[in-house]
Amino acid sequence: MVNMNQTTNPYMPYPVRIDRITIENEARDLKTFKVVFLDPEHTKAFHHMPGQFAELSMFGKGECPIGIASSPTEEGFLLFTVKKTGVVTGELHNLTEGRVIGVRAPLGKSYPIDRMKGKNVVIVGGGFAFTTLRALTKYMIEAGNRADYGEITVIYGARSPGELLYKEELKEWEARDDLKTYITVDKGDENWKGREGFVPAVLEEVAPSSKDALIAVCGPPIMIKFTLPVIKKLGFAPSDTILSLEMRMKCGIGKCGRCNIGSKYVCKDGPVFTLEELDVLPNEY
Amino acid sequence: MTKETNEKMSGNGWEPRIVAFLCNWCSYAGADLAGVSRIQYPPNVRVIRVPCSGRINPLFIVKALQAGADGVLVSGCHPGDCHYISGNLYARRKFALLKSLLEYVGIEPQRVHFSWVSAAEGARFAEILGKVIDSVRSVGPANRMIKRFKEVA
Amino acid sequence: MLEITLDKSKVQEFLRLLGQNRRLFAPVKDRMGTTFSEVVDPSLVCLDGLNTNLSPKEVVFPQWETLYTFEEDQANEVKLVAQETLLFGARPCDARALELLDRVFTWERIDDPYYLHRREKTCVVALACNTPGEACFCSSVGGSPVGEVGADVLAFDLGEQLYLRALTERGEALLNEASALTEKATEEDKRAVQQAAAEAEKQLQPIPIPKDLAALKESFDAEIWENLGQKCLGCGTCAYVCPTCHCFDITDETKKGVGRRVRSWDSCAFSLFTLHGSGHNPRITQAARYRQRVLHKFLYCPENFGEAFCVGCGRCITNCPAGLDLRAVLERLASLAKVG
Amino acid sequence: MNQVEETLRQEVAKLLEDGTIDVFVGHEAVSLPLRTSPCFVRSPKEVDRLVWDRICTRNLATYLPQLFKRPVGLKGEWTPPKVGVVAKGCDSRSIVGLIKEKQIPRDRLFIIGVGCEGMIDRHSVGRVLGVVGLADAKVDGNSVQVIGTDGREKRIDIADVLAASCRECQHREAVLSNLTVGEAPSSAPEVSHYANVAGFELKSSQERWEHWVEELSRCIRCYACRQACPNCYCEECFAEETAPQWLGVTTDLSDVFVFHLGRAFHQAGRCVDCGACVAACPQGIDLRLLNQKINKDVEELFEAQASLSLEEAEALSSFRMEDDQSFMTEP
Repeated sequence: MVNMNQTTNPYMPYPVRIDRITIENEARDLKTFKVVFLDPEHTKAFHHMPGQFAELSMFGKGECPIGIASSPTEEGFLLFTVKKTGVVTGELHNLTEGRVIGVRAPLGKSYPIDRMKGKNVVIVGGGFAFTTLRALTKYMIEAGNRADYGEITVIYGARSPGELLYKEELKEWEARDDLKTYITVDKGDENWKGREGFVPAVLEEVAPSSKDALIAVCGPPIMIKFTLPVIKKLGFAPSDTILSLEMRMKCGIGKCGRCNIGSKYVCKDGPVFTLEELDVLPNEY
Repeated sequence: MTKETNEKMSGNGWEPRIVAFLCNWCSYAGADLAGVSRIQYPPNVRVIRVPCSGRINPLFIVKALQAGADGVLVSGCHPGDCHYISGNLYARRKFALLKSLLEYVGIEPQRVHFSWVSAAEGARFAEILGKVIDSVRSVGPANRMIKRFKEVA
Repeated sequence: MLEITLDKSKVQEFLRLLGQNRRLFAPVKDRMGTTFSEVVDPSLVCLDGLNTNLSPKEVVFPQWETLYTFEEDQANEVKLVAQETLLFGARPCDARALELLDRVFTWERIDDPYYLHRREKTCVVALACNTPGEACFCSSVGGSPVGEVGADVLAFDLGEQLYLRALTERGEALLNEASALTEKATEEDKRAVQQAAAEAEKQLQPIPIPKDLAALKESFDAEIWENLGQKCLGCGTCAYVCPTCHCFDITDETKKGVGRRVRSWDSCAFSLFTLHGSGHNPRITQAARYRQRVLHKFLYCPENFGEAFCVGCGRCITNCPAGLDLRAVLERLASLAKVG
Repeated sequence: MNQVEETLRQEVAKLLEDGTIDVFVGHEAVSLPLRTSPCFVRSPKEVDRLVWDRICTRNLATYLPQLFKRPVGLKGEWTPPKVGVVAKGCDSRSIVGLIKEKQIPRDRLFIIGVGCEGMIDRHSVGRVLGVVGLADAKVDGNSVQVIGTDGREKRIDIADVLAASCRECQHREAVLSNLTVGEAPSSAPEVSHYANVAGFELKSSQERWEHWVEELSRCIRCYACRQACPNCYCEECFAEETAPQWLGVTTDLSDVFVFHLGRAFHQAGRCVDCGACVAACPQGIDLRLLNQKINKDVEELFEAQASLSLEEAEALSSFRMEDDQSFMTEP
């Protein structure tokens, strides 16, 4: 029996095969990779929770930390949505279906699923940082889990309609009556019939109640900057405001000393933090 | 002597590997002419076409040696013939210093060559290449500054 | 525990004997004073220097090592087999540093196999200091010139002979291997050791160390970082000579699909250390990077491990090409805390 | 206090007072003997921090470009400061180079030139002491009184512990300055120029290779040489580029070679032999032996020395039709 959460050598990746590649946007620099473990034992043993991340490994190029976009309820595969930015992600984008890469996962802490139970949950996402929020939403709306949570509100925005991730799935979500979904774009095009406006403005307009509720936010720094005051205004306590951070990482297991913010390491103490936790850390992220 | 060198030296199997950086306008055309004129020249060379000899970053040459090239040839337009007027003349200064520096740190001078070959000089290209190969052959397989991956057999 | 003496004329023989079935690392003369080196000929060992130019952390945490190799899509584990190793003549500060490194590489029950497989095979014979070196301040950061932490054996230079005290079972077993060369320590020897220890400790002038973590946190926005950052050149010297700095990089090296993933020392002083793929850099100024190094040692590590990650060896001070003196920085931080 | 130091402080105080400069870059004493640190003086009250002695080895030009960079995060208008700096011959040549390479603006610089008889090399003092550390030292005329950590005292002739580049120095006065302080240095170079290189060239190829293998095996890739060098101001060094990745980041000897060859070559025609790289190296690697080879070739082949004037083009940004090409195959 392989215990994936306590491997003998935490630096060794597991081999996975790229099963399907979905191009998410017109610029073709956002792709979702569906991967499956080569070893069925690994598939069986793998357990993660929404919010955790993986180090994706391209031999000869390096590793990069990517949030796991699939929910643990989606069994047998993992999803990673990756923006092409550097050497490693560039190489990944060059790969075709069927190719084998390495994965070290699950790493880091998840969203506080247990604390969310019995509560209303607000999810606020921007751009391609929506990945682990997708995992969280997917997890909560799963038939077996939905009853554990109160009202679920999803607010998701992107620069343009083409930049929205998971377009088909968003349509399904919008059609559900057990989920309030608000999709917005900064600027629409001629075919866009949906909402226009920035995420913070939409959040203010929707004004979900902060009573018995937690709010999870992930997006580009500029969105976070303007969203936090709205969250505060809506009355969410810092301890109920959940953020997921990005940081340059190497080892992913709290050894290499690269991703610390003060005494916290984003790789092992995060990437998910409450605003309360972040408030006492130096402003260095 | 390393295993690799041993293998290369054993018998008559070893053939020098030469990396040639050729400028697009003169020397590459010269090499091409040698080809179309059916002038025989040795197959030991891997040609990299560059816009101008002035484009050649000295690190290209150092890297070729690090990657295991037994010799490097750089060739551009004759002085006065540069497509960009003076790229080869700036390059000449760099190459003079680089050749001297490499020799100084113990890279055999027989490995690194610079030449001028025009688009019309197919025969000259073949002749120079022959000389370069003879020169590299005289010092045997390269074994200094090559990056080796010990753990990888 | 076992206490013995070894006549100095027999040190070479002692090391030769113990080095028969181990790798031996000890200080040897170097153009920079002394340095740790793997020693085949014990006659080269030099115990007269104080701190070696580079710390002995390389013995357990080498500057670079291969994590694993790969061919195309296939990763191949590297067999982790370390030889028994004797680290002889490390000063107490360096021995203590190993104990601090142990904490990082076993932190939160995630064991680092590369570090541990060497560390577990390393027996440390520390050599107590009779006099302080040019920038020593071990006693101010919780250490001692005669400290025992991290060592298996503590040795004292008593002039004509070495006195060696086993501190662990491994240390005792080591000393027993060479029992033919050693004498049991006499009461007189032990008194001499006590006197030497007292003398050594007395010679070290204490320096002010900022210990109030809340006040240190406040210093984050203090002006001094700006001034220090202006002087700091942004090289990795301080981190690389430091016995407790442990940050590393992981990079791939490859040739025609075959290659290795390696880890190598890295430094928070480098401007690229925290540069994101997006171009964002949370520590964009040298001031922020210098602050990170100091606060990591004196604030974040105390918060995470209960102790500052500085053993007071002074190497970063003697080697800093910008002439930055950590002691002066600590003094200023301590005074800020008082004022604050 | 020596005369130069006193005059320097007075002049700097005046310059700060009358607003000629906003900040002055000089040397200040630190706790360790025979060492200095760069010092940024912003008010006349602080000028007493400035020192001038035989220990001001550092090349201050390295510290200038950062002062002319817009502060991170600053919004709105920004005028670069007016900067004063004290310059030995080598500092001034580096400053000339930086001005020509557009890293610092001449019109915002006030250079105080000081004649230099050569600076003490701390590594050389260390070598005199052997395995013992340096507890204290005092410069006294042409000698230095040192006390080792073993308590022993020694008097060392400064001539015996001069930085190697100072021994060969041909430009002991600033080549560009707004003001000079002190008298012109009297002594001529005591070692003939490029003596080290000329000697090394006589060795066989094998010997030279072995020398560099041994020397570069010492390198720990800390980049102190690069960071201390006034010429190394690239935002991203080739050594750290990832696309393309020129070399690995480890101390694999081959990569160390590529790094040092690449760095030396980036200095070709620009190196002023200030010795900053050698002084900075924590492992005592004689990097001058590499740089000086190029300098020697530049001088012999192109009759040029780096950064002697603002007007002249540097060796590698110019050419002559009749440049030597005897090194070529079938020229």
